[in-house]
Amino acid sequence: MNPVNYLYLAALLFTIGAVGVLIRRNAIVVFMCVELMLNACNLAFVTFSRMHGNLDGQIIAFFTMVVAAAEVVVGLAIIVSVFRSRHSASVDDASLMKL
Amino acid sequence: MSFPLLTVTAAVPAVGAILTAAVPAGRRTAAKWLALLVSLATLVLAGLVFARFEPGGDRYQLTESHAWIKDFGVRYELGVDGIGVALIGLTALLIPFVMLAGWHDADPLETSSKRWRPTQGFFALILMVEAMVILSFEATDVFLFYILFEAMLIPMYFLIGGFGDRAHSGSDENAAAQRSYAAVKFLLYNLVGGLIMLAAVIGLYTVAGNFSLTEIAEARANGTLEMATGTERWLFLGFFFAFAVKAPLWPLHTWLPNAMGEATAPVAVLITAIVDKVGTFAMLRFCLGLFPEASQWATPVIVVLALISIVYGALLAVGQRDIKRLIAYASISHFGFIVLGIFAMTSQGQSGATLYMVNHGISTAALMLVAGFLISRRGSRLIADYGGVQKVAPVLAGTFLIGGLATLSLPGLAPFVSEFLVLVGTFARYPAAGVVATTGIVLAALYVLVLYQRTMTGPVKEEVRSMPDLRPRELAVVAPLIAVLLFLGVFPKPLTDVVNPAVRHTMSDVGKTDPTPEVPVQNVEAAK
Amino acid sequence: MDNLIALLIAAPLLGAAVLLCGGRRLDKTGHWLGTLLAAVSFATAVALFADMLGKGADDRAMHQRLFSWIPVEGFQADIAFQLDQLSMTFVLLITGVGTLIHVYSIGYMEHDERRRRFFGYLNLFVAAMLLLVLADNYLLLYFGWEGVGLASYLLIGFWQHKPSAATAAKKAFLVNRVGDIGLSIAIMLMFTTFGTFAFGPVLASAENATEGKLTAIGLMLLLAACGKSAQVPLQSWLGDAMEGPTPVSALIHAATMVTAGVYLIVRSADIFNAAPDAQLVVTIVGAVTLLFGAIVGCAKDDIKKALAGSTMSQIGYMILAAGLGPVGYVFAIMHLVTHGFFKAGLFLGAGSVMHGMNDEVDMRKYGGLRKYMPVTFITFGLGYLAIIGFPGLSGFFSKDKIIEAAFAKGGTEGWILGAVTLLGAAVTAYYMTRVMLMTFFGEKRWQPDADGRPPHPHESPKSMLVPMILLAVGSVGGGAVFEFSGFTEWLEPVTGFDHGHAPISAAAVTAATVAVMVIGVGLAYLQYGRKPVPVVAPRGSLLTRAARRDLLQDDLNHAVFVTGGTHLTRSLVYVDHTLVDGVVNGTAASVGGLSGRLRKLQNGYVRSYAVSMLGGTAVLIAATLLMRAV
Amino acid sequence: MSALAAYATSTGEAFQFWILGTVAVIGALCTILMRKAVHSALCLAGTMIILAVFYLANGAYFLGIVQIVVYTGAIMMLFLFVVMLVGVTAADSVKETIKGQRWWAAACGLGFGVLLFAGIGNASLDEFTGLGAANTAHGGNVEGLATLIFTKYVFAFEITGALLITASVGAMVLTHRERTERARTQRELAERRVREGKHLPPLPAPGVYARHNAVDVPGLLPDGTPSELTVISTLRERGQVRDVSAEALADLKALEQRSAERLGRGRDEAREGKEATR
Repeated sequence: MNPVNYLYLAALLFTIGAVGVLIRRNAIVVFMCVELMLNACNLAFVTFSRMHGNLDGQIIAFFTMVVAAAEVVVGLAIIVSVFRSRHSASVDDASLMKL
Repeated sequence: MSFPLLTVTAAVPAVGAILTAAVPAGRRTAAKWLALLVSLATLVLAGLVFARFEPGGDRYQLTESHAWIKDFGVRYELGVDGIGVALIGLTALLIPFVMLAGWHDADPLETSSKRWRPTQGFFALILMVEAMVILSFEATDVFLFYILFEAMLIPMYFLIGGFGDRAHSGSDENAAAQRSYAAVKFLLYNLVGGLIMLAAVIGLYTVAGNFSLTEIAEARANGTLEMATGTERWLFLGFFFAFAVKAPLWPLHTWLPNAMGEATAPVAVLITAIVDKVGTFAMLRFCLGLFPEASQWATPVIVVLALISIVYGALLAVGQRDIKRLIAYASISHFGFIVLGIFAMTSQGQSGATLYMVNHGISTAALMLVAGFLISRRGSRLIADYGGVQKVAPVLAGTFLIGGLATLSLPGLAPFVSEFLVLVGTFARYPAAGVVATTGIVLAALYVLVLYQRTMTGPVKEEVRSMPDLRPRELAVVAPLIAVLLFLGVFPKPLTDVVNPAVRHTMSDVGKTDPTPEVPVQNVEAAK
Repeated sequence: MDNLIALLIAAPLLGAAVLLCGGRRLDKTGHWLGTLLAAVSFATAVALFADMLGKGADDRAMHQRLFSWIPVEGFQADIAFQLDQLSMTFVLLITGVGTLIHVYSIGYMEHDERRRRFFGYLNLFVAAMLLLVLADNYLLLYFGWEGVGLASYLLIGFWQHKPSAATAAKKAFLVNRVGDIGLSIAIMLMFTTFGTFAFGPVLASAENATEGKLTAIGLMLLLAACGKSAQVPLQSWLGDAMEGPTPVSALIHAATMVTAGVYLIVRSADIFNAAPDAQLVVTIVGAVTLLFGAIVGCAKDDIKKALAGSTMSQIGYMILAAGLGPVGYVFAIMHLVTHGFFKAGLFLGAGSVMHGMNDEVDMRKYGGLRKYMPVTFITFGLGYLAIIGFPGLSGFFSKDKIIEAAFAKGGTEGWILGAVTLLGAAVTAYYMTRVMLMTFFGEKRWQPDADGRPPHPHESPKSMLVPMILLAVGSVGGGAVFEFSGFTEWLEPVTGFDHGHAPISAAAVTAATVAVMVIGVGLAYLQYGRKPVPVVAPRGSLLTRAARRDLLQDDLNHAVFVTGGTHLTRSLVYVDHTLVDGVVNGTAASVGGLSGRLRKLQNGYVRSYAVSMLGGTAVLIAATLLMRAV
Repeated sequence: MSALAAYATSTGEAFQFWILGTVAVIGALCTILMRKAVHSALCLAGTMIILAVFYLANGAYFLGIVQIVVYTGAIMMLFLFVVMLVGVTAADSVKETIKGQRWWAAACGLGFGVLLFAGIGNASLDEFTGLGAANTAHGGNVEGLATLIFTKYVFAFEITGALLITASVGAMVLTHRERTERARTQRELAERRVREGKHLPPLPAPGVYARHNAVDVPGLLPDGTPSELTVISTLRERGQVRDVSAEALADLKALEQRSAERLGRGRDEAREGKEATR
């Protein structure tokens, strides 16, 4: 099997995640979709690492995980505090930046 | 290094502006006197420039040059030729009178708050404009000029929008809306012009590699800098458009009547007599100096536009009901003459155009400021609201008439000299254009005399019956201006001596010589 | 002696400056100062005249150069004066008549609170007029030319509170400006042709230029002359100019300023001599105006307007003579001077009559005044005899010569011009007799004025009578003096002189002139002396009604220029507002509309922005792929 | 299998890829299509576990374990906590409120995906080295990563540590609410209630019956209708109030009847029994 298939899978997962970000209104689900996209990227990194015989790709995937963890922590904290003040986790409700 | 006279001349009003703005709210009169003294000091410095300038010397004199933005070859480069000297003189001469005429225009209303300081702002802004205009007449670096060309819009915007004419019809809110419309229109028109010029400036940089007017002109003259014909024409158009908006040339003129109508009379003078001159000055210095071939290429169209401006402006002036708008349209007609003179490409035309800039400044200032005094007395700008003023205020009427006669270029007053030179210079190159432009002198007589007749003569209207004559302060504004008009009308030689060599350089820039007479007279000296 | 020329102008100029800027403290003495300075100028003129007479005929011209006025490369205009015989004649006329009218005005304007300013304007006029005739180049002449226009404007509109006066002043200035276009274009043509516009070089080398250029210059000069001298088609302002005070009408609109056109043509003799076509047009203009003015003069009931028509007609004579070339130049000037005397005298007489009749100007409300104003009657009568060409008086000599010269033109043109001048002489006799009869003879037809005061005709004060008497003396003797003192020899060095070849003898012309004069007088007597004059003007024939309206010239002007111009400016104002401004405002509005739509894309929903991000990324990828593919 | 993965791909791996890959895609689709957030989270966790397997298959042993421990174990649990906090049963509305959003999203997503596939297909990815050498160079995958992390990437590693600290502090700051004023006393609260004219005595208790001793059951008013006031507001807002009034009344009636029949008691006892239950 050609390991390029992993890349196709990563692209597909990334696209699905991106579409999810666009169509879901619940901030938590949007976050999950972002995580999905990050994971898709990680899969691509790992695949490339294998194809090139180089561990740097795995290192990047590792850092991605760490940063994703940090992001999730802060992001969920924001969601919680927004929910506490507005009783809603919908991203459409936070649309006050328009004119 | 010699004394940086040019920098100091521009810096004095700039520093004065900051000091004036810093005067505390309660010391209004002190601010006024400070500003007036600064402007007088500037006048003295301008006189020094005039005295130190040697007409027979180098083209650009009193030069200063310092690196500014090294990465782009932008330099702080100053220098004046005769044209610049004349216009610096005009600016420095008019500002004190503008201030004196607007002495009470920016006094805060009784009802306004104690911390409100409009007076300081008004005078500081005028000084700021003066500094920028003077520096723009001195700049020989295209980029430096561009920055000043744009920056002077800011104080002008606030002067137009912030200190409107208190004589208006309708409600205060309506007047404020009109005023802000006029100010925004002024700003937008000039910004669009400036934007296009910016593109041309950048284009010039990519072609020439630096911004120095003298270096580029020299390189062009001795052939080291080749420009493709198309490139040169586009760059020329970019520059010319900005200057034509500023000048203003038909059909880019419609901001001027609004701005001059809504602004106070001194600010209107500032617009038309001083700031607009930067446009025509720049045509002469930058358009002709940097793009000689393109200038000649565009001449036929520009001459036609100038002719349209002359006739169109004059006809519209005849049709106006508002005194200040009438003067604005008259100015449009006069700017047509200036542009015509510049692009006639003869020494008479260009010298005449330069003199025209100076003379038009002084004559319009005289007419507009007296009109302002008149308007402030009756509280209306409509011609129909006046009548018979001559009977109750003869001095006011007399000075108004002299201002009007200067506007219609009566011989003996300065504008005649310049207008005739422009006409002769145009006629020598384009006889038909010269003849069309000559009709402008009849139309000028028409709008001036109709204005005078409707406002000053006839039975005295009830509303003007108690109108006071000119006060000493107002007389002190008008009398010197009239004296200068008379002096330059009879003895313009000091000015022509300075301007002629500069025009000679410009003529050699574009590579044109005056047409020679068909039947040269051999025995001129003998006949005399 | 040459340096005295500037004093001629300086004295009245100083007077004007002092009187106009001096303020009310000069109200008491201003008129004396003005008169004194005019007299100083006259004295200087006499001194210069005496000096000039002492020199040989060919080096009488004097020059004075003050300073360079407008020096720009090839264009060199100087403030410089030239006083030759032609200028001298004018200077004497201007300062002489001018001084007399200053004196007259002291009495005439006595009750006017703005008398000081009046004298200031008069002095300004004298200075400008002297500048006009003393200039040594066309541009300086233009300076004076416009200067007298300004003075004329100020003086016609002196009673500014009357809207009619203000309108008349404006009209005079505007019509003159139309003529000024001609003068400016002529100067430009000279500059492009000769490279200079000083009299000396231009006239000396005139013959070297092409005839087309010279014709163009000549026609442009004629246009200028038409404006200033009220010739057809620019004559409409002169009648209205009678709104000014009567001394003004006498000085400016009879004796001096309106003759400036004649001066201009005679001064440019060399140009016209080399351009026969232009000369022909000049004679035609002169002939047409001659008859035009005469016809108008016959129909007017306003005494000053009748005299204005007469002035127009007499200047037509002069222009015609000037158009004849060297045959006529001298006689044009001679008629100009004699006309200056008698027409000024007539106007002053008219002013005296009005002074006594509560400022009434309608001749139909005069009648039988000879007993009440004997001095006025006599001086006016002498002026009358002079203008109709009564043998022996000044008008006889000058007009007779012009008629002779017209015949001497030769060919069909000569006959036509001669006939026209003869006809003009007859009509002149007719309308002047009409004026005379309606004013001083017949029944009293006096009417109370607007305030209900009946008129009490009385003789005017001495200050008014003395100038009238002096001018009457000039009217009587002027012609004979010129005829027998060698006026032609005096002017010949400047204008040239040529006897021409008259097809008929001088005696025959004289006889014919006298005959038509008698016919004209007789007709007028039959119409106005034998029958009583109706107080209300009869309807009259079509020609009469047209003549009362200045032969419909004003109606034409109004229809074409005023109405048309008003519509033009109004529509232009509309165009400027809706079209020129509208395009810009429309652009602004459409940009605003577009941005309003674009703003809707910024709906604040983060998901919408995310869509555009994803779309943008897709576009970037596509671009990258395309770049690689290419 | 894992040893093989380091050097080449095998049929087994292909088999595994196609099976698990399909499941992963289904999981991802379920993540974005499930109406309830908790279901999405579970599907995502499944997808992540499959990804962990793929990491292992690709020779990234350390990452595979970390993926399970950190991602699936920690991060997804965090998600679930938050979902619980926000409301575990709340389902999203399927109605799209922004005009054209779904169409644009579909179009952009499709275009993006196609372009990505095209890009991958276009790239010349014929190189295959395998991780054998890299993993054995330092004695194993974990050692190899450690060598890189603590040498080449040590700076990035330290900064990542700082990032994590910052993130945890930030999360605490965001979720922690500082009390800015003194807590109100009982007395002040009572006074405010009086001032505002609200319900003065304590709210009525929920309907706790013998068979329904839950707080989500409203108490009944004397006429037998349920009173919303007796249920706490959180349950009311979530719509989790259980209305038992009709059922309870019927049950009670049946009970009374049965007991009356069985015991043969008269009406008095029945009334006593009723009072006792009250």
